[in-house]
Amino acid sequence: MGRLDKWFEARTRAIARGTSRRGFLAGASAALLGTAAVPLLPVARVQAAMPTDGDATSCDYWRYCAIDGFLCGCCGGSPSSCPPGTVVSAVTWVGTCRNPNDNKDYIISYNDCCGRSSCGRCACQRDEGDMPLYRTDAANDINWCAGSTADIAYNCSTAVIMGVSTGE
Amino acid sequence: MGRLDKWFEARTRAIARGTSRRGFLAGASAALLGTAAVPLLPVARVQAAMPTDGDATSCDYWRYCAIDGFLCGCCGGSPSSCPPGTVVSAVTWVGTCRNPNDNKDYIISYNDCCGRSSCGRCACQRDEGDMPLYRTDAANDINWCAGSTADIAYNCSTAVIMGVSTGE
Amino acid sequence: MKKQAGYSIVLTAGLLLCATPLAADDLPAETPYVETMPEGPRDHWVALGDLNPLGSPDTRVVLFDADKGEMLGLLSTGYWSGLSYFPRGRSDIVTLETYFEKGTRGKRTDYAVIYDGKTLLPLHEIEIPPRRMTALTQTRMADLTDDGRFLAVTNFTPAQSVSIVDLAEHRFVGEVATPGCGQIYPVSARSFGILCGDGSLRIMTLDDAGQVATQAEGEPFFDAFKDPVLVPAARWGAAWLFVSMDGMIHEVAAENDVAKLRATWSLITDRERKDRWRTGGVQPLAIHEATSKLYALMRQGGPETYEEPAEEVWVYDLKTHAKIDTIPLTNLTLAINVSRDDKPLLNAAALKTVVPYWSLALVSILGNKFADFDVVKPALDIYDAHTGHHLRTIDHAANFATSVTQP
Amino acid sequence: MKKQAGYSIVLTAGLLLCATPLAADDLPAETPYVETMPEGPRDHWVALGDLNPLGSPDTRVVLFDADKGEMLGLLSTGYWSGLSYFPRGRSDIVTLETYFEKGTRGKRTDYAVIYDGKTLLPLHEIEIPPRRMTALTQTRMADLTDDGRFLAVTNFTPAQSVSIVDLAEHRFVGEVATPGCGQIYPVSARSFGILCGDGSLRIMTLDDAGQVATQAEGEPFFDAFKDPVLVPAARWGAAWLFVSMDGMIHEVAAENDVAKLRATWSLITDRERKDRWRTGGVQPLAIHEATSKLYALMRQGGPETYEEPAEEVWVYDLKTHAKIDTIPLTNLTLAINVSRDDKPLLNAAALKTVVPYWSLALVSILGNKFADFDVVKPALDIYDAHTGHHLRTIDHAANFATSVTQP
Repeated sequence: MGRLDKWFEARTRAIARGTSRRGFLAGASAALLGTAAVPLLPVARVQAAMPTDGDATSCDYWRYCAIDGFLCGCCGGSPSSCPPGTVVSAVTWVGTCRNPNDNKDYIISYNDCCGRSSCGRCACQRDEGDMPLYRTDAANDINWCAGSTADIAYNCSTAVIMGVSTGE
Repeated sequence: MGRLDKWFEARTRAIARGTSRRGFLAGASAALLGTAAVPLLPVARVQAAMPTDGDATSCDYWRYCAIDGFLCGCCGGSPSSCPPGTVVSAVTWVGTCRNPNDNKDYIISYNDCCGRSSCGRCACQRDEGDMPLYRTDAANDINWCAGSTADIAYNCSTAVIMGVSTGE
Repeated sequence: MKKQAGYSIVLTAGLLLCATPLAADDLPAETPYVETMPEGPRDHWVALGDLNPLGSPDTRVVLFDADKGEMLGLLSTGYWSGLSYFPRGRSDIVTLETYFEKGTRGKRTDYAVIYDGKTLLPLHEIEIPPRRMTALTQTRMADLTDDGRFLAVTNFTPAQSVSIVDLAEHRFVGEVATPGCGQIYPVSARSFGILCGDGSLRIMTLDDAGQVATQAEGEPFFDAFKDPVLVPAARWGAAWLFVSMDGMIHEVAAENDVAKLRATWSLITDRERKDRWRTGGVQPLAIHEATSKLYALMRQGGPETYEEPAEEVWVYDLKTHAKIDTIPLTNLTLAINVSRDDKPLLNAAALKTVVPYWSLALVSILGNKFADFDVVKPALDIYDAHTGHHLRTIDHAANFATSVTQP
Repeated sequence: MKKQAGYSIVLTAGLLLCATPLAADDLPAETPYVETMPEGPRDHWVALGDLNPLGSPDTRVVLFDADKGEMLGLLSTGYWSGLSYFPRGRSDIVTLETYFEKGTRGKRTDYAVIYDGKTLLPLHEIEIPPRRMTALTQTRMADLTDDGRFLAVTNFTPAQSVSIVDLAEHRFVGEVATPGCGQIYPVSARSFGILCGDGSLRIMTLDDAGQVATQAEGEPFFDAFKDPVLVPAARWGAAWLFVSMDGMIHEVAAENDVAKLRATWSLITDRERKDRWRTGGVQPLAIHEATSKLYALMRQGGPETYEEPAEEVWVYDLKTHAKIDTIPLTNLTLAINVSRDDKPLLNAAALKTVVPYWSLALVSILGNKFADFDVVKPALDIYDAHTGHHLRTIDHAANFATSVTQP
């Protein structure tokens, strides 16, 4: 077995790198710049159901570019809604994801859903633009349920469209 | 893939049958006839460490013939001892296992260790002689931590030698 | 896809009117909200009881829409539970929950919790004696009276008793000692049986206040030492069908609130018995009342394998006791149930291998010890109960599901 | 094999003298007892912090004997913790624990718990403000002052503060607001640093009562926007080594209780940087003080992969900053630590595939989508820190370990 193992190992490791990110169960997502600040932004807002521009239960879906957590779309919610019985985190952080359909960069707010056991389905870690904990504006390792009415009980993570990025 | 799958399926299912018992995480083990009654039996008793007549961390070890739970031998205890910080269940149930080394049938008391999180290592379900819940003398599905000073918090299961069976 | 909008934590109402998007063809900005459970019939909802053995203080009830193959939500039920009950004709959901003050130590408190069926929020947390029984086989640990008014709960310390909870008045009514008897088998509006070690079913009847008005001992209908019946039985009207370890069905009906053995028949032929066919899993029987069909999880193996996952479902006509169908299962299965409606689904809590069968066979053939691998994960398989066709598999349905419940 | 006998719940003392075995060659009857932790040096103990993400209310600290490859026991630490601290020169173990009244809902209570190092029983459960910070990277959420007297804990609500606990008097001392700063980096008997968003390390010094006597702001030593450092740093005497996302080491030492940047150097050459080498995992650095060696978990990939498991450990001479060794890892690794003794072990919290690599490759080659499978389980890999030789792998070491701690 030893030789066979070695023979395939290099290739498998390369694959495992891509896989581990999806099997890498973890944290939370949500910055003080997120949807808590929503009412202040001059944009029309909708309550959206499951999006039709991609598979909201797949870690590869474009909105999830900076996420780290269980996808609410697999847990009784959607990219913009929390499962029944949970609460939306009060604070959150934001990422910027390119929408391949219109080639625009959207600002995404990764609100956590809180107050129930971790969903456990569709673990997804993509971490684009993720920053260390002291960069609270962009830290997806923080359990952002902290500060919600349900405190730190983490259930799943959303990816809510806040608007088109106007560049930096 | 469909044909390959079918081709191997029959064989794999047969293997899976044997495997699932070990992967089948579950319950607890312990009858009112067990070591709670120990002081009444006229036999010398020792406090034994890891036994040398087999692999106490393997589900195949002879003493585990009727067990269903996590093996304490993998959790900081041994077949006759509980991990540090736990308590031995107050009541238990017993099974009878053939010792392949001396071809004698031993009465085994499957005391649970209680008061801490489930160990999670070496899940082992063998169920020889296991009976439904109302047969409390031989029911390994019951969480026998019930009635221990630590109540129902289940950590792992032991397999304590009570003596040689004198037959039925 | 869920269509109904819930409510948003973020108060944006005032702003929706005066705001405009940045460009007409941009995706609109969204407001996060909380979903509610779908309206309409619940027949094809499925609740998995997740024992979560690697995180025992965090058992769950996981709710699915079996038609869409989607998770609807979950209820957190604390230490070693995952038990849920659906009162007929009401939308609320009842759970049993146990908490220690400090996770696995400290004071234990047990609750019967009533959840709003739309919001999944707890409406009433009714404290009950901290003595409810916990075991691997969970399906008959408690149940509702048929009128949905009372919940009866089995206790084990190891002394045995039954707690009664009034779900209308949201209060614990009382506890009755039931030495040698436990598990709950509802038989009528206010009566339920408890299974006793002498092989009998004792019928307890409650009065309007939930007090035990009468207890009727039954004749032993099986021998608990020669051929014991399994605890997870299946209900057929006023009767319960128990299967013995040796494959015999004992049909026990409550007549004038006394349990009577109505019929005994065999699931398996002598030949099948010789071939070691027996039921498997921890919830092996299910009944579809309207068509009088019995579904039994079957496997081959010695008596010590009676709780291991099964490979087939055998279907029987309850009136003729004839075997009428064999359903080969897509994945090894631990628990089944059948929906009550006229397009019934067979719901199966299964164990699915994490890699394809053939690759596992290959590993085994080439010499690795198969048992060293963690190769199964829980899945929920949905079959058409009439045709036996496998409709869909919901992956990662739970951490470790040992019961399937449904409205 | 454990030799020391614990105590038995079953009182058998009186009977041991008067009883005789059934036959001379029978195995003797046994009395179940509870183990205690082994006596002697604890250098080769390893504590895995298990976040248990599929059972968040049930995180654990799992203790191993790295030499024997055996589990010693576990501590249950409640909701989202798995954090343990080993005071030097004492045998007790300190944990942080969080509990909700009802598992995932109700009143939250946080504790610093002192466990007896021999019995693993809780000696003191010290209630602290229910505000401690929880995150995937756990390694600097709290720590002991070097004298072992005080525990400092980071809070986040998202307002930031630090709680001080007196471990000698078993009491919560107080809470200090630390806006924009968090995480704990001990530097001396009574001082520790906290990392601030402006790129500085602020040194807090406690008086004998545990009150913050002085706070000294430091000069920014990195740019939090251009090249931020990772929170999980490694200690080297009075200094801490931080690695940036771009592979730069910033060596910050406390001099007279003020943080000073002592050196900045690169872990990787320009060529390696071009090849996208960077640190990986969630606890990427470890230091062996006696030999002045730095161990870094390394992987190749884009910046978004900076927390994904790593494939190699690169070893550096801390005095010359020269890379002196490369250790290929047996399994993909998330966190490392090195024991303090003169026969040091490199302990690695790894992810091991549940079936052999080659069979996974085969599955992939034959067309299955690899990402659909759950193919890794946590394991604890033990290496000789001097030679880099893989000594052993402890399978199923935890449900999901994200930190490695040791006495």
